Amino acid sequence: MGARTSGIRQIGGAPGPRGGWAARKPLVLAAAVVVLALLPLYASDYGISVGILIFLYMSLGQMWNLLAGYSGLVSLGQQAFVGIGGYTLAMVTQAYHMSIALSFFIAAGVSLAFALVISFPIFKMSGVYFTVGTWIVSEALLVFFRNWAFVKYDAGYNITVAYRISMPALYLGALAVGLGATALVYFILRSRMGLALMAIRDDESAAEARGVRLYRTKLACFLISSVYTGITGVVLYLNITYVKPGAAFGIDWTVCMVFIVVIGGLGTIEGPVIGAVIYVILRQYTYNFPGISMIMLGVAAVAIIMLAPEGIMGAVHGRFGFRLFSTERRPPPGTGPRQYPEDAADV
Amino acid sequence: MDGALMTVEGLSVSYGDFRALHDISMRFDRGSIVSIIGSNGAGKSTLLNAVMGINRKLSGRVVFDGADITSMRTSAIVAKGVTMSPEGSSVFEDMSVHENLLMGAYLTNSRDKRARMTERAYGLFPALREKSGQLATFLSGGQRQMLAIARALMSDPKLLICDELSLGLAPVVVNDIYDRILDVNEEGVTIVLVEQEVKRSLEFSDYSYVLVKGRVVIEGRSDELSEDEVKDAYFGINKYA
Amino acid sequence: MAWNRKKKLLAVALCALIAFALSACGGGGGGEGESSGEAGEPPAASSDKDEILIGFAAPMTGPLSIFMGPTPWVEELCLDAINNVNGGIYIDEAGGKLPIRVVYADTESDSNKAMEVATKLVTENKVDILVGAWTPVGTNPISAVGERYEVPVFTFGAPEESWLEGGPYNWATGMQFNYDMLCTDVINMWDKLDTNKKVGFVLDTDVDGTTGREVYTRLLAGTDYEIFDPGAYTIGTTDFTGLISKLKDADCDIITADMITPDFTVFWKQCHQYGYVPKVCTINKGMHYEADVENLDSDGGNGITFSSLWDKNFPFSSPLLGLSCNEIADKWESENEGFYPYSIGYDVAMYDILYDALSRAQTLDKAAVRQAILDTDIDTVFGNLTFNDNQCARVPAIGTQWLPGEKFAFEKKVVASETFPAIPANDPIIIPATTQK
Amino acid sequence: MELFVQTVVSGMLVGGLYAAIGVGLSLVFGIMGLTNIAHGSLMILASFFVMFFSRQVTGGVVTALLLTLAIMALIGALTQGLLINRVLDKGPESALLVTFGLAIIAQNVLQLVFGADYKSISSPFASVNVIDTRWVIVSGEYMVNFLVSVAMLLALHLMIRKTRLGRSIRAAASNVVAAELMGVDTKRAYIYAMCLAMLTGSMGGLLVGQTFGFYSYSGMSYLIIAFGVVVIGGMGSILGTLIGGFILGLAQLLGAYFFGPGVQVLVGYLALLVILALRPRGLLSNMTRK
Repeated sequence: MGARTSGIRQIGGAPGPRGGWAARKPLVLAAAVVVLALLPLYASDYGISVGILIFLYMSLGQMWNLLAGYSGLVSLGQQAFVGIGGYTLAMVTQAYHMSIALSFFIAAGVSLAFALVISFPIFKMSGVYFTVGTWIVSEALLVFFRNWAFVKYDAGYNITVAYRISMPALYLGALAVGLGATALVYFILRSRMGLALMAIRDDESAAEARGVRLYRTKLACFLISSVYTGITGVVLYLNITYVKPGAAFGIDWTVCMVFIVVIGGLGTIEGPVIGAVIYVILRQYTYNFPGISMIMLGVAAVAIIMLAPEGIMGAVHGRFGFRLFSTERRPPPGTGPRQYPEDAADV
Repeated sequence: MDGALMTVEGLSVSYGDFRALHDISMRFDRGSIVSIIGSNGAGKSTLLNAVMGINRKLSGRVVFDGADITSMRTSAIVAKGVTMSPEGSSVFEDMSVHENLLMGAYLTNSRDKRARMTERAYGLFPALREKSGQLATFLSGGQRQMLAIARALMSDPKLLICDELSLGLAPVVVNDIYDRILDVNEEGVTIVLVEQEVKRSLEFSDYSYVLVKGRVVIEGRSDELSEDEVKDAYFGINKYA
Repeated sequence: MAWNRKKKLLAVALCALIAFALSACGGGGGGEGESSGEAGEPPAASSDKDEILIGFAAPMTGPLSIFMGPTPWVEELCLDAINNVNGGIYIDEAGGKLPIRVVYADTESDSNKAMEVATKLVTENKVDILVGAWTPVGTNPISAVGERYEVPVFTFGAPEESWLEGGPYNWATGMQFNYDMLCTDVINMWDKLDTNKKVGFVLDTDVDGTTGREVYTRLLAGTDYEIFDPGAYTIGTTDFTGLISKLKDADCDIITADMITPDFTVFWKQCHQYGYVPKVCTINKGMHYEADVENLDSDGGNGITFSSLWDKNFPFSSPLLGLSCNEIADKWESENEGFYPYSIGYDVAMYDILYDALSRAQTLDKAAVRQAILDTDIDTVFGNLTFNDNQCARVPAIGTQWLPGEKFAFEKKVVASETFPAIPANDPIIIPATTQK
Repeated sequence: MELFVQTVVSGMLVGGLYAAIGVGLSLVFGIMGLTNIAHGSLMILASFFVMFFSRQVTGGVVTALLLTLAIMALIGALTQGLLINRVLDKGPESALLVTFGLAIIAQNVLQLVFGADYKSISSPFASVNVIDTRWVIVSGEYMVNFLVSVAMLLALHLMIRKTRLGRSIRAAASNVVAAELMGVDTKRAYIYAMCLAMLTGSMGGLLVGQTFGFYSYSGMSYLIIAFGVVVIGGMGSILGTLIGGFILGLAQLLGAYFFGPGVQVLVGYLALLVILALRPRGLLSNMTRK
């Protein structure tokens, strides 16, 4: 049982004595946040715009990771909540001329309600049925929006109020969302729910036998992820300023979430951070090659996964044997072929 | 008994920093029944995976019938005449009993031989003949175990490894199955029993190895080993660890 | 402890990576950035420029890339005229003539990406003029980027109505067509034919569909045309049995569709299979290109009507190239394969307008360039163009029909031009013989 | 009433084609648990091959198809052997990203090579109606699609059920370790399965190319149809896929019949969700990975 119990070790807790990393960690992190928050003072317009993208995609990645990496819910439908966020912003500010702040609350509420409603059918499904089911839900929502008079069908909205938001302000918003998502996942994992998630991740049926309420834990993760993705969607569309069903509910959002999380390292809290940086920088670089930029992205995705099948964090962990926040999902790489878990149990 | 059919020489397996098997050496004589006894986590599965080529990252040597089979592909090892009956839960559930048997003869190209082997399997386990058309998922635990053994025998092996025959089965059923194993052994098939249960293993085998924490701690002729001695080794881990 | 040090190192490295990446991204431009577009800023900042940079955020891949076919050809032609023949454009702060360079970015036919790449063009490439094109997906997000960063934007190829949804604009300008005009052309064509005046709608819920539904309903109200609307269909429908049956039952002689090419191809084939081929089929989106018409099964393209956004019969010429519309189209056909695409007209007009505006502005000051574009009053391949209060220049559209041709399987004939009488409607509109009901 | 009959018939016929699109996906999922996002794009790749070969090389659709089948089987073997087999052990998400990457590469390379315009493969049956009565009209094209699809699915079903190769694939699907112990090379079985999926996908690509036409990026829109069909049928069940195709085709067309053409696609999705909510593992799921 050695490998299994190791998953439930103290998360982020340092084994070292007080006065070491544990004591200084808040300081280091606070300094890092300050450095990042002051970025508009020393970065160019372009740097700021890239920063916005990194932190927003980081948030999407963290939330997808919360599902796939920690709850075992591989969803292809989280773009539904990005779309809900975007359209809430559009309706609140353009159709009803109300404040942007209000759209955050409404987006959160609508996302929560929608996530609750669809959780009834899709939580009956498991594995790939869940995966495909979530995609169908989000495609259905796309078609529904295209046929919904209330949102002007497929016409789309320009979010004109967002033209005049200053980019540093938008950057700070994105920073808050991105770091907020990271912190949220971190605290979830440190809570009792985190312990339950670890147990589920290591052995679902064993966890259930030990009294972990699978359904409730997974549902809670799904709701949190969906609501936060919806809120992220609002900020995303404050940046994009033009919302249209095909783009807002497009599978491209999920492609980018999967890329970020898997490349960064599934089931690690640093993974989406690294993944988002890599994804955004890579995309910005490939934009210099119009026409073949998508091919470059696809080749990069396949190549990276061939070189580091468990993502960057998996590779880092495999080589150096440490993690910043230890929340690994699987027995560390190199403990033998995965399809024979009895090996791990045997040792 | 005329010499070793298979020998394991200095076999070690490591996972990262962790060494799961330490320099294991074993000898399986032609026509004998050898038992490997160990508790959950002693390294039995690791050993079997290494021998059967499922895990090919190992050091040491496995020699079968004069040929070095270390790190061969599983299919090549099976073709040489080593086969393993995994735990009873591993039957192909969505296949009929008959199809399961056919899978056992997957590497046998001769139709005649397949027919002969099928007859032998049904002869050994008449209960399976009655169920031959049924999906394996509807079999009882004992029947599944029988099917797993029958399926393994379909490749006409010289050496049959039986993993945890008694796991989760009622003693009556287990006795029945062990009797069948003796029948198989009578036909000249060398048998390796991998078990947690000490008493029955000693009773049914000619030679025994006791595995604790990836090492062979006791070995000897089964009739010369006392149950208590083995149990001490088995439970009194501190003595050896 | 080594472990702790490693952790700390990793944490710091992570933050450093982000910060470094961000500042590195911005490092390429010369580091002014934050003062984007104060009008009073001395023009000295751009004195070291040696070219005029036009950033074209274009759908180079994806469904909309079909519009981009002639773009490289037109670019070569026009830049040759500007840079080589005319030696560039005089810019005051450079003290001489500067050549124009076009830098492309691929929107991937996606409005989210359009915004990302347009932002990159503005903030990193620091383009002097941002261009966006083709459908609201191409024009609206790019106009928004211009508004946000206060950079002059020129967009084209979208319905005026939907482009204006993103307004009122200050920095963005548009050269757009107008839906009322398109629908009027179509009705003018119907007027010339002998039908039962029953019009079936085959409109989706896209901008074109919803706008078309509204405009047709308004324009046909009070006329003797009778509208039959079976309800909007969804893009990507594979089987149109229900829709076709309803149109057939309603006995519509005329159908007007706004389908994209694949949907229309399937729909029209199924119409033929179900034995419903109306006398008049107007398709205002998917059948602009000869190859698509030729691709239709069993001569189905014969007689299809649509309102064309540019035609070689336009009696205008490009001041920059010194070529008439007819000559431009012929030049295309002699240097490329296939029937000339109408998007040539838009591409040429863009260079006409931007060359004219920059020549008048004589500066790259953003506000001045913006004003120069808005002051445009020139004759282009679309005739005379000026920008109205909404910063939109409206281009003409005329009623056309695909008919079997000599050089190509199908050729586009101008059959109705009441909305722009200056454009001659040389050919009579016909009801193709293949029609059956 | 005529319209209703016509709707049901059309729904069944188009459903048969949907099943042909989905069956390869079902096979690959049932056997190796792979959510193959590249399925649709690879199918469209086959459409392009058939179009290209029939126009440029062979002149006939049949020889072009044979050539395409050979190439697609090779592509299937290479992607499975060189890429997917190597990440399959690392969990479904890595394999998911690889197939995402393949889909993106396939559709963009196609666009680069063949351009962005709409293509189709000409069908000799498009303008012939095999049934033409007051009650119902069936085009030759739909009939051929249906017959080819059903025949292909039945052949595949028999192959999987009755042959040694089929048994080895099922064994690998059911229990990897046990199959290895029987002497089955499971990674090779995966390669065979992917080749089969590519072969059926190529047939789907031909039929889709003739019936609906295609762009380089059409793959994703067919992928969602394929997924829908496969999940309601039950992953890995070939007959289930056929039933799934019928259900989706009927749901779409009846949706349009009762509620108008605008909701045709939406009703299809809702039907999928309702069935999945009631039968979360599909209607017939008899070859499912543990």
